[in-house]
Amino acid sequence: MTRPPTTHAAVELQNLTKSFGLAKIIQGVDLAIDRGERHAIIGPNGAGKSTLFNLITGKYVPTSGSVLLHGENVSGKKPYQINRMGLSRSFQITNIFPKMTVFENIRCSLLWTMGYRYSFWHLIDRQNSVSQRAEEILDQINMVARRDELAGVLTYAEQRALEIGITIAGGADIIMLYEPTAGMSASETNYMVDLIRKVTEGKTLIVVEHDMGVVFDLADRISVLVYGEIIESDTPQKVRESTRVKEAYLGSVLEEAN
Amino acid sequence: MKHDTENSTVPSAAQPGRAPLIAMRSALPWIIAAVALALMPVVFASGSALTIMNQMAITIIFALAYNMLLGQAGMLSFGHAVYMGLGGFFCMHLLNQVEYNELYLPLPLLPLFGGLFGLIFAFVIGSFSTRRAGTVFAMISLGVGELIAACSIIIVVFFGGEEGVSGDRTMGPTVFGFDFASQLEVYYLTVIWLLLAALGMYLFSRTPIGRIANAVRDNEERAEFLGYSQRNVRWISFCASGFFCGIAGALFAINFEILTEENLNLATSGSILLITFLGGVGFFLGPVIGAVVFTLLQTVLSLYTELWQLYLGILFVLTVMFFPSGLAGLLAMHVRPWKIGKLGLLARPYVQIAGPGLIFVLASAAVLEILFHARHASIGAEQMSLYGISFNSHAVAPLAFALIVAAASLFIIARLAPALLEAWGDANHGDSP
Amino acid sequence: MSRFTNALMGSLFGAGALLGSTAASFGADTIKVAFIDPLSGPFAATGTSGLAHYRYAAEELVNKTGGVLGGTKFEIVPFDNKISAKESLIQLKVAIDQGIRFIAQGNSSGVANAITDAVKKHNRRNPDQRVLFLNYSAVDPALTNAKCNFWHFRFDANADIKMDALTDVMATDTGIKKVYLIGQDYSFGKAVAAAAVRFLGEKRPDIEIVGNELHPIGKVKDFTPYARKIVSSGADAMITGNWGSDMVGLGKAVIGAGFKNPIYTYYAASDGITKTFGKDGEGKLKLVMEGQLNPPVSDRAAAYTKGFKAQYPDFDIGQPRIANVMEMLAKAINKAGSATDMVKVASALEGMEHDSIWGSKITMRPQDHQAIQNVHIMAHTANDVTFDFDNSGFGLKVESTVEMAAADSATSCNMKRP
Amino acid sequence: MSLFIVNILDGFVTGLLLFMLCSGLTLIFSMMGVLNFAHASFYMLGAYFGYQISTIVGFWPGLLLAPILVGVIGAAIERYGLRRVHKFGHVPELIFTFGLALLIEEVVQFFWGKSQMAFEAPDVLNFSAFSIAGNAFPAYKVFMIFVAMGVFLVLLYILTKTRVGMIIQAALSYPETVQNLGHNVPLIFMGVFGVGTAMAGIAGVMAGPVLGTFPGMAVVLGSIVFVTIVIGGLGSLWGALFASLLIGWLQTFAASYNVKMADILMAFGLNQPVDMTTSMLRDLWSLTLPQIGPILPYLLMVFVLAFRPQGLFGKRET
Repeated sequence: MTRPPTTHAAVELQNLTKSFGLAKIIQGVDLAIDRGERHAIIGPNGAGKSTLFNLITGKYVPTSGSVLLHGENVSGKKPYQINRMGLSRSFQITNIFPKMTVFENIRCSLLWTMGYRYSFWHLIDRQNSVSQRAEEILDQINMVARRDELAGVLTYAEQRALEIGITIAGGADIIMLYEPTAGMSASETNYMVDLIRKVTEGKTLIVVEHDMGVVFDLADRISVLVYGEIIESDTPQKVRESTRVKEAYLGSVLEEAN
Repeated sequence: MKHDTENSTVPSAAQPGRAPLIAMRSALPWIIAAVALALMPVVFASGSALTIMNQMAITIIFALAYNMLLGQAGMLSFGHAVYMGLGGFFCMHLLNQVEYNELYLPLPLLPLFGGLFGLIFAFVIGSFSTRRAGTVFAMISLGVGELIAACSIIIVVFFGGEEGVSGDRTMGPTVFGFDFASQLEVYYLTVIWLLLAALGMYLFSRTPIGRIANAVRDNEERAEFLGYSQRNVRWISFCASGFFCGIAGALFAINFEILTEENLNLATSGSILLITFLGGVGFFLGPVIGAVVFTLLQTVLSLYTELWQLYLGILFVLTVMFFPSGLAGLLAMHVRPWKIGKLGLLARPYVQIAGPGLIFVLASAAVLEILFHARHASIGAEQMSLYGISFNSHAVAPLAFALIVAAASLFIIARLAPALLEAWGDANHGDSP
Repeated sequence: MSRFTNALMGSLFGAGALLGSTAASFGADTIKVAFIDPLSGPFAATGTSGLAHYRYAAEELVNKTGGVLGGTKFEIVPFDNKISAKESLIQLKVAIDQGIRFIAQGNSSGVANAITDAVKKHNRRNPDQRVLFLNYSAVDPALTNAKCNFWHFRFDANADIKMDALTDVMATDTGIKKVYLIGQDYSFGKAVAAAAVRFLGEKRPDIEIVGNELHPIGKVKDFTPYARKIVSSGADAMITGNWGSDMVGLGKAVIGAGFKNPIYTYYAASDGITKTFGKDGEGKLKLVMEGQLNPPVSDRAAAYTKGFKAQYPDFDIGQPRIANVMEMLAKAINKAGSATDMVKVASALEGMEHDSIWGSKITMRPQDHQAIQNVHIMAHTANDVTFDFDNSGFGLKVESTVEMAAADSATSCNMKRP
Repeated sequence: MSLFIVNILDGFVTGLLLFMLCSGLTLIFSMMGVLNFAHASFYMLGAYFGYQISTIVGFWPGLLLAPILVGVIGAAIERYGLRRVHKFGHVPELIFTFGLALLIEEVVQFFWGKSQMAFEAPDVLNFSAFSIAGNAFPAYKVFMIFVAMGVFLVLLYILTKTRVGMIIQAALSYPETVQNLGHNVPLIFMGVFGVGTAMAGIAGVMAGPVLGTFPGMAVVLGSIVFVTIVIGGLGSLWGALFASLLIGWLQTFAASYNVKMADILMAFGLNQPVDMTTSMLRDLWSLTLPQIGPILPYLLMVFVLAFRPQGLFGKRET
């Protein structure tokens, strides 16, 4: 699913704010993410990363400001409407269909964009194009062997990989991942980073991540969110060197990492 | 628990060409069912057996339609009788139009109209009730159910008050010489519609919307981020369910030639929930098993004991507690041992435990029957007979005997249970061939 | 309960085998009467006590006096219809399959409507296995008017006849100036109200009907608001056709709210109701009913009632007409010389005159198959009550009698005879 | 006017009785997240136990013992039944309580038969406390008001002043976190279920003599209790109180004032059809307020849920 080339950024946030009661969690964020860019959002706990993520994906409605996808304002749209505009996301807590097989999980995620929508006049097993596409994605995420297992019985790392598969299956050109490697061992993390790089080839990727290794490995640009504001948004190298970032957040993290 | 076992039999996409509409392997059960249903009247020829089988067929359609909500889409409705009932009432009025106003409508087509009426009502009510799942949906369904049941008493013009609306199915044009006066002709009409409706519902579960309904049931938030409006998915499932409920209602109208308030009330809505759950919500065949067992209990067991509802209640509560996947789930548990060829391991412990088990059930029932008789029988009618034995229900000995037998058989069951569990473990252990 | 074993075995082999075994478990050479009424659920109390009376009446009045057709005995076969029209029709089919040709039912006019309709269709479609419908309690006037048919016989006085009799008595009470009507919102409740308005208007145009309302059947939790209206209306009497828990709820609320005047009812007795009212109902509750229990009309009636109470101490003869059903059916079968040719039996029953054990003459009116008999106004009291209800010391005592009530009333029945 | 005052009082009694049921149900729902379909069945058990005890030792011991007995049974059902089903999820839980309601009705019929029980108010209270324009107000109803208020105050005290109450209140607001605090949550669950059902038991003993003690009493009241707490807002005690009183008055006034649809339609300038027997709209023309009184709560619920799914006072959506 490719969109006609536009001059607009893939995702653009304009003076976005979000308050819960009196607490102002996001306090005016401006950010533009270009098409095809791999963008990481980092920041300390409680900085508002998940809130920002949920604002972009339509789970929360902004208090003020707006979210633009390909130049179109999506504030207040339902999650499914935003998805139909070409944005797909993963979740903080593994979010799959546990009582269906791996294959079904993938196939369900294909249906909308392959045009089946609410069809009750197609028999799903006869739609070979869907099945073929699902098999291809299974292959991409290296889960052909687990094809007929119930998703609920997979290992944690497998479920995370399946979730990536579900997220990219619909062919969205903006992929948003939330902590895709959380809770994984070093080797699993490496595997996951390679997988993400492979399946998001040529797409816009927005990833929220704790693991600085992953972030600096994967991202073209990094935005640092502290107390609901973006204090820096630049290439990994620049962010690493930024004094503001060091003071606010990264210093301690980087020192630990060294 | 709700894993649809059908899911794993999806033909591989690697197969060349388009898969046939229904693969031969999956068509076989349908053909067997059709042949069996066609031959049933040869075995059970009496009018009442036909009536009971018709009743079963109608209940099966209704339960399958209900399971499109509960099992397939995860929506718990406490007022689903409304859609079957309204479909039936409309069909009854259509029948009366045929009789009095010479409307040309062959009887075999009536269920189609019943389905449409059910669909229309489900569309209207679903427009606001399916916005949310869970408790909110359950409560709205309860409220709407109560409202329409109450309306059926108030709006006499349409619902006929507590007498209901009756008609005569034989007044329409004859179809190939059949006027549907005989119970046998009605049986075949009902059974053909049963097969059509069941096939329709089965195929629906294998369409994109059917699969997405499962997805919304399991994880509505995730489904939204796949591009689907959870509300629309529920609404469509609800309408489809309403359509098949309407067919069941039309068949009810044809069979009983009367529709009353009880076709709409909460007791009917409750019993379809009971039937579906008893059979097993996670399996396509679950509601079928539930409907057959329930109809037998209701029409047959009630001939023999006043306590049938007590037994039914106990059975239901035990099912919810110990076998939440229902009777079909119980059967499905044996699929794996069967597939890996170890079902034989279970035969011995099953046979061993069957005797004490049966004795325990009979003795427990005896305790209840004796207590009930002792408490409610009239003086002078202290004699009761149970299992062909006559005795005085007010004496201590029979009750004590029944209690001792029950306790003893329970003790034996407890002794045998570890062996059964061990065999069960063995039978499930091992690789699939 | 030996049938219970059959049930368990039967459910293993399926319905057909089972139904076969039930049929076999009954004796072959009796005349069976199917008793289709609620034996479980909320209305089971009335059903089970009716069944007890049927069994007693068949034994005492028919079998012990030599049976019919030279020695064949009656047998009552119970079928639980759970007061549902659908279940009734299923049980009707089961009964017919077992070879039963006489169907007795009484509780709920809705069910009676369903059965009379089904019997009519069945007899038309199956002329070789016709059945008779002996309606002993369902009193919706329509059953012997617009919906009448040749196979239906009603042994109870219908709602109009009872109201005719009741208003005859009320008309003589000059103290009554204002009457309040209240009933359940369905065909029977409406029929009672309409009849009351009509007859009071004819007989006592000066009586003001200060309230005429219907409440939802079986849905009212608390009748207090209704009771307040009734008390506030200043009514000198109230009339209600309520039955079951609606009768108890309404009566208790009205008495509790301070109503001191007579409450004329159709069904405020027996099945726990008499006991529940107890002394609160004394001097207030009146019942319109056929079948005089107190004072006993004859030694035979007294012995019959006493015998019943000895055998079924927890039940009452709440529906005395059951005795008439059994006696008149036996007579009709003897007269017809057949228990299988329903046209003959029905013709014998049509127009039959009978002296009831309860002291009344009974005529089965040929135009509409409605039994015409004496109707009594009875009082709920503890004085002079030989046979009480619910073993409570309270019972019904006849206060006044309307002989052969409504014998010449009109009927819209247009009977089609085979 | 006097009728109006009487109706206010009657509606108040009905509302308080409803509240005794609803408060227990709300407590249970708040703690365990399960709508107890069988709640009215415990109310019925209370009435039958009260009756049975009253035939042996009198009404007053019954008022005390019956609720305790009901509470113990409730706790046992939670411990051995509900807890087992809990792990399967909310829908099976709801279905379990639904099955329980059926079973309890059967068990009651097994022991007490199907007739109405002659459960009487104690003689001490069998007099008319006062009367307004000929309408007697029984002393028993005055007593009911006091008992209901007493129960409410005790509940309020427990919830706001005791440790257990604090935990329950915390569970009302933060259902997940309490489980992590190391409290014996299963025990609290069992206790709350026991207390909740015991309150239904009190309501049963109180209502049995007035509203009748018969096997259908749970069904008659059952869904109304549900409707009430849904309208009030699941999990909100104040919502339950408000909705109980609202429905108490709604039903009392609806039954009491004979508003006719014909009058309303004519006020809008419509003409009543001359021949009512053939008019398709005859049922609409003959409609009266008392006829539809009992279904008003359902109508209200459907409206509330369609427009405000969390109920009038509820904070969390279900």
